[in-house]
Amino acid sequence: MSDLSTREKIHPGTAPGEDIALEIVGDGDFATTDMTLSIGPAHPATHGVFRIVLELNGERITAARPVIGYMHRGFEKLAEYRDFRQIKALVNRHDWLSGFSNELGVALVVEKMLEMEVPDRAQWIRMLIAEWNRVLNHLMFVGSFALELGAITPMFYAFRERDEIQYLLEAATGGRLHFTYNQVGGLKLDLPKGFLAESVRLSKLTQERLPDYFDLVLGNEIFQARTVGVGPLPPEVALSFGVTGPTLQAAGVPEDSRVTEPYLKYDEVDVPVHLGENGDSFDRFACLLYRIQYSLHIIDQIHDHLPAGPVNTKLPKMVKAPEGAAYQRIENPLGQLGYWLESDGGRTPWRLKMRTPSFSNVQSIPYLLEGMLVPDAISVLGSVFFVVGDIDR
Amino acid sequence: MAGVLARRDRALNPEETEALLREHLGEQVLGSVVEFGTFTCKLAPEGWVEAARLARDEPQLAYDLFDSLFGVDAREEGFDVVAVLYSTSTGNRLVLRTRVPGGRDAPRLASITEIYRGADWMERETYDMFGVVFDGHPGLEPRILTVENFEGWPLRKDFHLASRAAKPWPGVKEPAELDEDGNVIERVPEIGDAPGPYELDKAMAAQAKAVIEQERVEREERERKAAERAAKAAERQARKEAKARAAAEAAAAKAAAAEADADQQPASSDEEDGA
Amino acid sequence: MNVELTASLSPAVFVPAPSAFDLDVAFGITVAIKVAFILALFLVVPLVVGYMEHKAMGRLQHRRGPVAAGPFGTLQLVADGIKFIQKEDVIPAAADRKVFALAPGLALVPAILVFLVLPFGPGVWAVDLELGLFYALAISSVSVLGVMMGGWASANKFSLIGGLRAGAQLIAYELPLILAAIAVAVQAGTLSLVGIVEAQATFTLPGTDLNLWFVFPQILGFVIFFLASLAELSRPPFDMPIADSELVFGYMTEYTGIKFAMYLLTEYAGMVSMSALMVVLYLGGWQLLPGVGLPGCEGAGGMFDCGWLGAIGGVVITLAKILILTFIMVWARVAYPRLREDQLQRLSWLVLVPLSLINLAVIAIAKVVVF
Amino acid sequence: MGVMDQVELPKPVRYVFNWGRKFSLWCFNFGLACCAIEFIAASTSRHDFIRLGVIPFAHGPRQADLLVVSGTLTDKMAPAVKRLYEEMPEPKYVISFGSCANCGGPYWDSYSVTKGVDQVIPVDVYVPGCPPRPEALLDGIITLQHMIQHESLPDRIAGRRQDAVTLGADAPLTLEGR
Repeated sequence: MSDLSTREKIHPGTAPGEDIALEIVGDGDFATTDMTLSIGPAHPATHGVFRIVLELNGERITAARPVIGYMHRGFEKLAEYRDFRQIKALVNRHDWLSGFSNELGVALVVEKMLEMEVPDRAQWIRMLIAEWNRVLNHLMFVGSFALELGAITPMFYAFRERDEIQYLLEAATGGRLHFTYNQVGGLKLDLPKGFLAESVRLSKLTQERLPDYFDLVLGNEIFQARTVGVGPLPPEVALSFGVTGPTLQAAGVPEDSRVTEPYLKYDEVDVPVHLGENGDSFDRFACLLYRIQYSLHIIDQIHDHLPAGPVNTKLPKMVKAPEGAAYQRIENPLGQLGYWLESDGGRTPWRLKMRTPSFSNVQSIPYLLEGMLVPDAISVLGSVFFVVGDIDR
Repeated sequence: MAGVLARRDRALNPEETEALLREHLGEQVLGSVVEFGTFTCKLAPEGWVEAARLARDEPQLAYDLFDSLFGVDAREEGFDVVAVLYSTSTGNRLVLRTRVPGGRDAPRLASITEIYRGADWMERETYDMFGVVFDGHPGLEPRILTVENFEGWPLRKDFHLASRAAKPWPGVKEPAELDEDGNVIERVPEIGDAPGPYELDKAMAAQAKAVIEQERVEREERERKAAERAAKAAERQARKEAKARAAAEAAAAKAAAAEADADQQPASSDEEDGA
Repeated sequence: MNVELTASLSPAVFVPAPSAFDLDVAFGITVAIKVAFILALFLVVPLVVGYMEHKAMGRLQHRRGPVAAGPFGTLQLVADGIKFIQKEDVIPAAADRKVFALAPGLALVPAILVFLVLPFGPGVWAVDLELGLFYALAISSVSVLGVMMGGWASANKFSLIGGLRAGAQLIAYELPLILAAIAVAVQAGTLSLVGIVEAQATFTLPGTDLNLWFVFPQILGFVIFFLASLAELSRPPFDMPIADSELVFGYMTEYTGIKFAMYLLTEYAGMVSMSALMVVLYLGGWQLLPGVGLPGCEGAGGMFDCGWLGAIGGVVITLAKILILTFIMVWARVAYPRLREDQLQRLSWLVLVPLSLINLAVIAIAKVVVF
Repeated sequence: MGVMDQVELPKPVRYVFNWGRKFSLWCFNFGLACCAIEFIAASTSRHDFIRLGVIPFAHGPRQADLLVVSGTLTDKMAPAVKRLYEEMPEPKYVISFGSCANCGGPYWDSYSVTKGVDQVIPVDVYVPGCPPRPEALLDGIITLQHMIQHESLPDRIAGRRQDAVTLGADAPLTLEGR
């Protein structure tokens, strides 16, 4: 940040043989020295350890180069050293805001390979917790995006709800972030007494408070001025990058695994999807907010449908996936999570590839940033929702 | 949403997809398999780029969503590279798989970054993890995930974890550890057999819902009563006003009558004047 | 009317209103008392405002704010001060050492000097300058020089951008600020801040006995002045120079310990002095309500020539108004995201400057025709 | 600084100075992974460590007194943490928050994870858990404040990491024991 060479660059007069002369290049623009600004890996805007190197002309970005890997913990290698029960305690940590969905993916792919029938009640409860997890995740992003735009209060509001929901999920699973509630073939435990009543109450409470966010953030004039038309992502570019989740839905592509490739019991409930028009920061954020609302809508339906019965099946003495490869895709809060599980018939996977949504979403950032102002970069970085652990794994 | 699902009727099934690919690629399609619901097409490395291009551009295939690309260790024979593609219009998934030429020593494959933008980082990651070099890629270095000066290719099976070599598993049991007699230690499946406190749960949820419903009913009742009161008040007011108006009218009429009586003469005289 | 007009335009000799500190003792002692008074104000009021900000933000965000340091957390900022004294003074290797060290002082001193002319109550001011308003606005805009120097000297890119943004912001918002203030001077017919308070105490709606503060005829000017002063102080939603999500801490990024504390103090003192200016210019100074005088006061509008009781009452009222205004600033911080730099410039040049010109024109015409 | 790390201050002055440091812990959140979320939870409405004078408004390391390393430290990140710590002015404190920051946690056998932040920088308080609850962080902060109140600055500078506390292991989870 403060080495001498950069100083010479930013103080043109101090470098030997350099004049402070501005060259006029048509249309009254000045030719200025380009400057390289390295944001991160520990910068407030990057929520986590994500680094992005910007080439600047004035405050305009001419090129952006994300540098990732600061949170690379080698999940895919570690998974090869753990058996199928231990993996779920590992994978729920890569996207630390959607622990339940992550472990759900592993459970589903192993069940798929074992061709196992999971009890109905377990599937419905999985859906319930997954949707609550989605609400938790999105609330976090509502707060952090507003924080990046300079509004501090939505974060506190979002955590007010988050805390309540975390207490609810803790009652069932024993965890606040990493639930480890799934098992191959079902769930660890049944729901505790009173869970449903509390869930009903909380769903209503959150729905009542949701308009606060719509007013405080989405309806705010300054918020709109900062986000409308900023960083539009055309649908064909988004698909080519493999962008999914709210970022893709904002571009107007109706792609949501819960609808187009239903897993669990999503084909038995009504899953609305909000679509944006321009794919700009505003649309991305609006999609996120509507996803909260629709998740609560799904939760309400689950309350009505939850059947009785066992929540897990009796497992063989040792879980061994048969030889072969399977792919399971689920709709994680941030986009599509895919697990490619390849097994050689042993007790640990031969290869577990995690196709994480953030990795693909973040790839589109250089495309979005080119030609933008630095403050817009913040708006884009905040609205292409990502979790650093989900990028780097 | 319904529109998307409707378009799926035109989607090709695995056999038709393979036939279509064979038609264009000929011998480079080595075979295909449907495993656990996923259609995998095995390709010769020479047909790798062309297959990806077909998958994207052929209108009947239209695999527009680039899902992922990664490597798999194929033991002595080197490495496989797998690409997962998805079509948002047909809802189909296609897995392309090829064995990278060059064995374990110098694996090289053509890059598909020209076709799918998302392949850029995926190929960098595959290079970082397996050491597979992609020809035509804009820049595999610096290593994307590991430290710049990292030595070795972590996801190859011959890369061993140093910590594990130095220290045994710190947990109580190794993954699926055996007991003294050589039997697998059995997990006690006691939870799944019980149906769970479902009825109580359901009752409590119903109660919670009833409370919410009750509140709603009460609120509506209050609102209705308030509206009724308001309506009654309005009615009273209206009646009062009507009475007042009637009284005023009566008074006015009386006054008018009196006035008329008084003005009878001048008025008629006016008329006479007008006439 | 013609007679009055010429009378008001005739050159009059300005007689400064006497300060309560102008005692009948040696000149040196009077000066010492005044300096002590200003320093006391400068050190205490910003602390109170800072504490209020902590607590108000806490309450608005469902928190409690500091509670552990002192009773109800009142000593939080004192603890901060003690801590800042002890911190290591880091100067980056590439920094321009002299400028780097000088910059926070240069930002701080003008912030003190503004307090010289601010009237806080009947007789409670250090000096009543004929050009008081001009002086206050001029000196308060010097602070930005310290900010720009700090940004430049840190040899840090974030600092540099922050410093330049602060400079650009000052240029953009000084204009509407001064244009709004000029309208007040036009209506009051004086640039002396005490004179402006007196003019408000005696200003009545033409044709009636209704006493009015300048905020009522000049509500537009007040809003412009408020927004522009928020921008000058780089308070949210106009805090681009220190936008944390973009520029880490802007021009303050490299500052530590006591130098950083000086910048912080400058910010809070700026909030106080700008609010005090607003109170003087628009909100009737130490008048409780329009038309209500202080106890024991005999001067114009029941606001001057008071006993000590009236003086204390006046100071309390002024400080209360300042706290209310600073609370609104905190409220804006809690409620709004920040604008973008170009949107900020557009707001100034395309909205506030034309509006303040209209305001000035209307007031000038009204002054001649109506008042 | 300067003199203060050389000379032992008289007791009343030291008390006041320690008190000032204790209640003004401007905190730089070095949010690395999952624990960062629990850190944020500790700063918001329900747990609210601003009550204790821990102000999370230090956006850069230069203004910070307390570095909370929350999350997994990787080999790629370690130089940045080291540099960040060095950018902070003395006196500075470090809380290692979560198992990963303490010792590598669930990634103990990974090829890219540093086995504990204390291999890079000195740590004052270790808070265990994966991730620890926000209450655990509050406990860690109070432990640290207790240490600050009773410390001597010259001694601290001289022998920095001798008296690190691990919550639950070295100190009982009540204030009386400390």
